[in-house]
Amino acid sequence: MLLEIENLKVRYGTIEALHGVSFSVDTGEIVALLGANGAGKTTTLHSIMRLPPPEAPKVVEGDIRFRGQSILTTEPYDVVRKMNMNLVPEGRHIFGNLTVYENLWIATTARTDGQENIDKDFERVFSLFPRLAERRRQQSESLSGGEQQMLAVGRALMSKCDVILLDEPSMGLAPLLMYELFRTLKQLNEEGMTILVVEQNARVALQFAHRGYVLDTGQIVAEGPSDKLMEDPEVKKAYLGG
Amino acid sequence: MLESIIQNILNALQWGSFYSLIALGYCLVYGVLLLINFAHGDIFMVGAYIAFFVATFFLAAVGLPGWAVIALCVPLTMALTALVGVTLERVAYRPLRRKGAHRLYVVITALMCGLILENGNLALLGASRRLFPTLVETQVFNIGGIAVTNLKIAVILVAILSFVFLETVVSKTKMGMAMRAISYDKFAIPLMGIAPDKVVVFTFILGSSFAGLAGLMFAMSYPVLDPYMGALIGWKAFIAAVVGGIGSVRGAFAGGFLLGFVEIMVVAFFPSTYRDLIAFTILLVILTYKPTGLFGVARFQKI
Amino acid sequence: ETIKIGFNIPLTGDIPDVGESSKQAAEMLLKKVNDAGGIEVGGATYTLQFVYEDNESKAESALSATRKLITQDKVLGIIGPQSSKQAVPAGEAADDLETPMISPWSTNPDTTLDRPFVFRGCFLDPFQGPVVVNFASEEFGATKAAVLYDIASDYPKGLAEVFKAAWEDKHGAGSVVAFETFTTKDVDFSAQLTNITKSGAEVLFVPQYYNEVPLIVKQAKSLGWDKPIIGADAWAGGDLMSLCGDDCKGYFFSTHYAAAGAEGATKEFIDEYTAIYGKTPDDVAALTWDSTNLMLEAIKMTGGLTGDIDEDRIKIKDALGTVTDFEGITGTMTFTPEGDPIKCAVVVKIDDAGEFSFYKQVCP
Amino acid sequence: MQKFAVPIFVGLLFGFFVVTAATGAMNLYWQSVFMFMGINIILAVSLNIINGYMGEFACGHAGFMAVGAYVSSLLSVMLFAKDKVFGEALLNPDLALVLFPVVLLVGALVAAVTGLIVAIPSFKTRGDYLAIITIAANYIVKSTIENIDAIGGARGFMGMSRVTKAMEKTVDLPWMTIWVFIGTIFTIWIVWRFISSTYGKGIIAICQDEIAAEIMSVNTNKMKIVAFMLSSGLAGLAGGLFAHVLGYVNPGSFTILKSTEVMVMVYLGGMGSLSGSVMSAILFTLLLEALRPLQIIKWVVIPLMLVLLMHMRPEGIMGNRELTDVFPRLKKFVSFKK
Amino acid sequence: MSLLEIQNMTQRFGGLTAVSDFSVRLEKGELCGLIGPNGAGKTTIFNLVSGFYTPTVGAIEFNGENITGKKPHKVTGKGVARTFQNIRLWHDMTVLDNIRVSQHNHLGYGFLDAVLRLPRYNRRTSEIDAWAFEILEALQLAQYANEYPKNLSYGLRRRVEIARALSTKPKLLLLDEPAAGLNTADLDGLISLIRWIYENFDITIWMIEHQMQVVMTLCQRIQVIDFGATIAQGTPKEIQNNPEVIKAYLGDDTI
Ligand SMILES: Nc1ncnc2c1ncn2[C@@H]1O[C@H](COP(=O)(O)OP(=O)(O)OP(=O)(O)O)[C@@H](O)[C@H]1O
Ligand SMILES: Nc1ncnc2c1ncn2[C@@H]1O[C@H](COP(=O)(O)OP(=O)(O)OP(=O)(O)O)[C@@H](O)[C@H]1O
Ligand SMILES: CC(C)C[C@H](N)C(=O)O
Ligand SMILES: [Mg+2]
Ligand SMILES: [Mg+2]
Repeated sequence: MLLEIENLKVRYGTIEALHGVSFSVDTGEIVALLGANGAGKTTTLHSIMRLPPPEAPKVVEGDIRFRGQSILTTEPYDVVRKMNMNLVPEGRHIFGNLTVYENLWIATTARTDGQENIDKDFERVFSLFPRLAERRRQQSESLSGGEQQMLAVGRALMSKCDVILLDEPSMGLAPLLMYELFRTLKQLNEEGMTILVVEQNARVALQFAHRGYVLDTGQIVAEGPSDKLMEDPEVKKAYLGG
Repeated sequence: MLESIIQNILNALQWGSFYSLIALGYCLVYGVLLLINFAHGDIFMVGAYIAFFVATFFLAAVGLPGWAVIALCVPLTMALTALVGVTLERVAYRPLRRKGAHRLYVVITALMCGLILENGNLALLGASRRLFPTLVETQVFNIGGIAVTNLKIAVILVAILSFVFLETVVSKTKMGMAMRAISYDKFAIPLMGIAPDKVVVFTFILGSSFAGLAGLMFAMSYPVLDPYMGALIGWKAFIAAVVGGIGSVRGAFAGGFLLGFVEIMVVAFFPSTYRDLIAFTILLVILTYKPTGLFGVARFQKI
Repeated sequence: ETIKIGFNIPLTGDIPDVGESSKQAAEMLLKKVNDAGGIEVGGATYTLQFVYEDNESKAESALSATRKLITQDKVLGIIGPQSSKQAVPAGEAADDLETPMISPWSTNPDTTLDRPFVFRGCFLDPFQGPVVVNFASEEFGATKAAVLYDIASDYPKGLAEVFKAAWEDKHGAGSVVAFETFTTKDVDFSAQLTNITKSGAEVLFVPQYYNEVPLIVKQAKSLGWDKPIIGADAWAGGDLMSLCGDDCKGYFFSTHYAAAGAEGATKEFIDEYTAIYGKTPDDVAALTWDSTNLMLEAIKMTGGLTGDIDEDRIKIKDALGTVTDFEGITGTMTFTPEGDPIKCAVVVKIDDAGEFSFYKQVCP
Repeated sequence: MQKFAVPIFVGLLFGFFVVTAATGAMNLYWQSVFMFMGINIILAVSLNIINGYMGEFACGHAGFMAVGAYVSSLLSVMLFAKDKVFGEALLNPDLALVLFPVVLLVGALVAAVTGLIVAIPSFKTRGDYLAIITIAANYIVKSTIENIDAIGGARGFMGMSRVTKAMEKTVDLPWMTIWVFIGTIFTIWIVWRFISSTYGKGIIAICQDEIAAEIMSVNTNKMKIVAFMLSSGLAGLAGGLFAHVLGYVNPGSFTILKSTEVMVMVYLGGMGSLSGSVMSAILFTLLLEALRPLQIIKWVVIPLMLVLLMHMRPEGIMGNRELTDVFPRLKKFVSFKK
Repeated sequence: MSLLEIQNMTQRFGGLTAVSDFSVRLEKGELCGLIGPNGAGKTTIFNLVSGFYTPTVGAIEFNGENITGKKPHKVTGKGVARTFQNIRLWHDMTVLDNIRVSQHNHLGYGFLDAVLRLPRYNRRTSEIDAWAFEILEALQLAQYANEYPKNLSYGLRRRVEIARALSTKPKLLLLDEPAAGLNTADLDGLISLIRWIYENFDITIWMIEHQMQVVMTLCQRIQVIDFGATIAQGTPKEIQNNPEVIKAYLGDDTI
């Protein structure tokens, strides 16, 4: 197993947000994490990325293993550098005071695999999101909501990453772009990238993913291959809107 | 008349250099943490004292010649002052940030640290002031009634070089970019594979070491040191930094010289008591019409 | 039975070693008196008790210190503050609360003006000013003078104005060719000094506190000023030379006494002081010593304390008013109705050894 | 009964101060400590309007204090006392007692108007840039006073003690203690009422999201003017009291350092907490007095204590809560939030 | 006379034209949609209408009155309320206070009333509270009245924001991506909420949305823009089958 989350319990101060969540992601998989608002999806991703306080939730029990070894004590930037894992955070978190290009460039800080690969990735990102290419000199702050979302994804792709966690990547994207994005991700997956995606639009997510987990108020309430979940009446009712 | 104008331009350049040097430090730290490091003026003071001890040590105890002492003073002072700055960050500011305190609480902590440095120094070294030893004989070149000293020139050069150096660091290097990025969104910095604390520490090293340098130059030009020497000039340098456009190295540099010029020129041609009145009125007007300072970019609101 | 005297002195702030010297002198006197079994007033003997309040060399603090000494420590009388900056406001409080106060070193007239309860142990600036003027004119044959002073402080401002007036009716209007000001805590005087050097003045008068003088002198030189600089009593702080180094040597200033070459009681005091504290007493030490003795003298003169503090304070005030020919180590004193002693001033030269050596004495 | 709990409490407190002070059971020194305490409370509470509730970072409070101090001092000396500058008193000193509040209010009013120096730039200028404007304002006020030689310039202005004496001559009571007490209660009362009204909450909205506030129908500019004028007006009131308690003012007492002192009190108490400001003002004043004997060390110890305190409570003593939130029982007597 | 009328409005930011020559006309009681690719200029149009920007060119007429360049709070006072693309509630104020404060335009009392608690103040306060609760009840938020928005789930926050907008008694309600960040199940809830509001208030609604499900079920009329200019408008059906719209916006939904 590439990534194993075992009986994870985390807290924000005194509030427990996750009460023993367990799931796993294997190399080359696309796994979807579904759930209502406030279920704990973002919390889960943040815990995996080991984000520092104050944002980060505190893991009080359980374990997170990457290639079999626990990463509970790993610093977030090492998760990126050493595990080659990265996150497209909820709410974008782009660097508004840098230009589009700088945002992408700074993401390559951790990379050691030589300029030409970096250039290749620039190519890829710009062909995926032509709008970013047009706006490479614009202060990213003034981008529209969707444009910022593209930038956030693009930035993750620029950083060295084999495992990508996406927190609601389609948020605020126009349909065309949303499908476009998922197709690209699919393609990246075929090139060997492992993907863990949190998505509100369950229908799309399940079309996209191989397997899925359903999270509810800090617990896994259902799991299985996408098509199975699609059929599951409970899930249907609660997350696919009848 | 013309003579005294030129003379005063020189004076202003020297005086402005100090504002600029200190303002640069302010603006670096602010640029990264949005922390108005009110202790900066006092770090500058500490720098001056460190320079004092280093200098007297090498002069008296070791007995080196003046130029050698300077050669040693510059790096040592900068290093030691940087140490002080970093220590402050580690023991006082970082824990607060970790607790997610409102940034103004860190600002207030900085204020308090400033007081601790000032009065701690007073309590430790006693009240009487210190005379900074003369390292190089000040030579007064008298060119057509205009007095220029080797020191004046040195000070101005140092200020300009420091600016060029810092400007390149901030705008050209990845570290510099990380410094700008972190001020906007520190949450996403680790995701770039960058250790936020490294960036912060680096910033404090830069800022404080240049405060140290300023301290040394200041001690050489105004050789009477007292624990409160940093407070007032610190405040003014901060104001200069903001008027220049806080967070912008260019702005800090320009702001420093602007303030220096205004102050000197006012004193030269009006009663000296009008200095603050006029200087601050000008600054107030500038900020009212350019709400983000001379070089500051308007952080516009996307809604 | 004890007698409490309060000291309102700058132990911290801008001129801390003025506070230090004052305290040392006081401590020395305290020890002397109490070892001799205390002081004897109208038959009863009392042990002395001194209360030191720090006025941080700030006007407000000086005021609250005065109030505290009077209302809480219930002292009979107050010595200090030293500098006019604090003595002027503090005098008001002491007078309001009807407690005798002697400022050893405040030379500004306002300190004692219309204040029956306030006295001083030194001469006044209206006297000191002309002394300096005459000296400068005769010594250097100067006719054009420049002044650089701190406008935010009573002493420099007062003295500078006196000097200007005196100089101009000696050498005619406009003979003070540069009258430049700065504000407390300034460190850069280049603009003012530029004007001064360009003004063609032959002598520069700097009525500043000793801690501010060195910077002024050094900058003046680096701006090409090579003519004499002359000062006043505020130069006579302990630190002047250690801060000014060689730059101040050869300059003159007017002051209250000169340690070098003193004899008699003065010499005894100096030796004793030097023996204890390992440094020659500066003006403020000597003046504090005198003022404290004055206070004790007055207490003695009351011929017995009633124990009702308010009454005693008034008695002491009245006694002080009647002091005549008091033999102090800084000269003999007799109080004018205003509460100001008539004393001589000395002009000292800073010799090449860095000593303040007696140059000449000027008496009213 | 419960409805009157607060008035009764205040009344008792008032009685206590007046009686002890009048009988001399509380000596002048302690009186002055309590007076400074009251003044600090006024300053902290009034600055909290801007730095706490409106979330700006104003560092020039002392400037407005200075305006109030000078205006009211000049006025009262001119009217009720013989003075070097103004000569004979214009009115019968016996009137001092009656007219003193008016004098104070005039001072406060002028200070409030001065507040516009900051209020108007604040339309466009925000955050740390505004901070500078406030500092500049502080310097400008101070330096203006320094340049008016007629009123003593940098060396300060005296004579208010004659006015207070006059009051005491008319009716023998510790008047300054009384005025400070009234001023303090007045300030707390007015600020609390302002802040707890929907009208006043407009500035809290500005603090939390100015754009949303403007778009969701808050006239931000107007509210800013109101807030700044109220804040600086009260600072002026504090100044007036300060001047008369001390009997002496000089521009040197209204520097940035004074301003920062007030800021410290506000943040120590907690941004946007009235009771916090009051408590920290009290704490701060007592600390300052208690540690007097330490002399210079005091200025190392106090900041050190404050730093530690902030590390223990990174939101200040009260955070943005009020006593009533901490001890819900109090809700019976006062309601803060509604 | 139509409620909102915009004629040939253009908005430039530096070199970039966010909205170019845009015109629209909303009749009283309509429920219209505004869609378009990311960065097409939708939000900018809303910002222009609500007075946050003043158009570089063109005029905005609301209810027969020219409101171009009026300050936002004035515009709101005239009866235009909006929600934001990413929620902008006052997070440290109770839900109730959020609603109260947005009454600022018609508080009907001033500083002195507030401080002296004059009768006018008391009367108005109780009126405001009554209205606030009416709104909260209507949107089933009453039980959260004293909660802080920051502690509410995303869906509820959206609801509160809509409530806040409604509380200003608007004639025109602008919704900027109300469905963003809601999960599929909640969409039905949102749809019925908006419909309910539309039916129960005398109000006109104009919304930006990327969730076709929402737009297509609710809107009577949809306008599609790209690069700030209108590329199509019509009924949901027309739009769905408009090749240009599909090309520029809808795309094909195979993954
Ligand atoms: N910083 C925080 N402090 C306290 N509680 C938090 C914090 N962040 C999240 N929570 C709580 O933890 C729970 C899970 O939040 P989380 O953001 O993980 O949910 P989510 O599934 O991501 O919801 P959404 O779909 O809206 O993003 C929620 O109840 C939320 O209120
Ligand atoms: N203040 C500004 N300065 C510069 N450019 C801006 C500004 N505001 C918006 N833009 C640009 O104008 C265009 C339109 O932005 P807008 O936010 O209206 O897009 P949108 O239609 O809302 O897109 P989305 O559906 O992604 O929210 C974008 O390309 C954006 O980059
Ligand atoms: C030097 C000072 C302490 C004394 C000086 N004569 C004054 O009146 O201020
Ligand atoms: Mg989430
Ligand atoms: Mg938008």
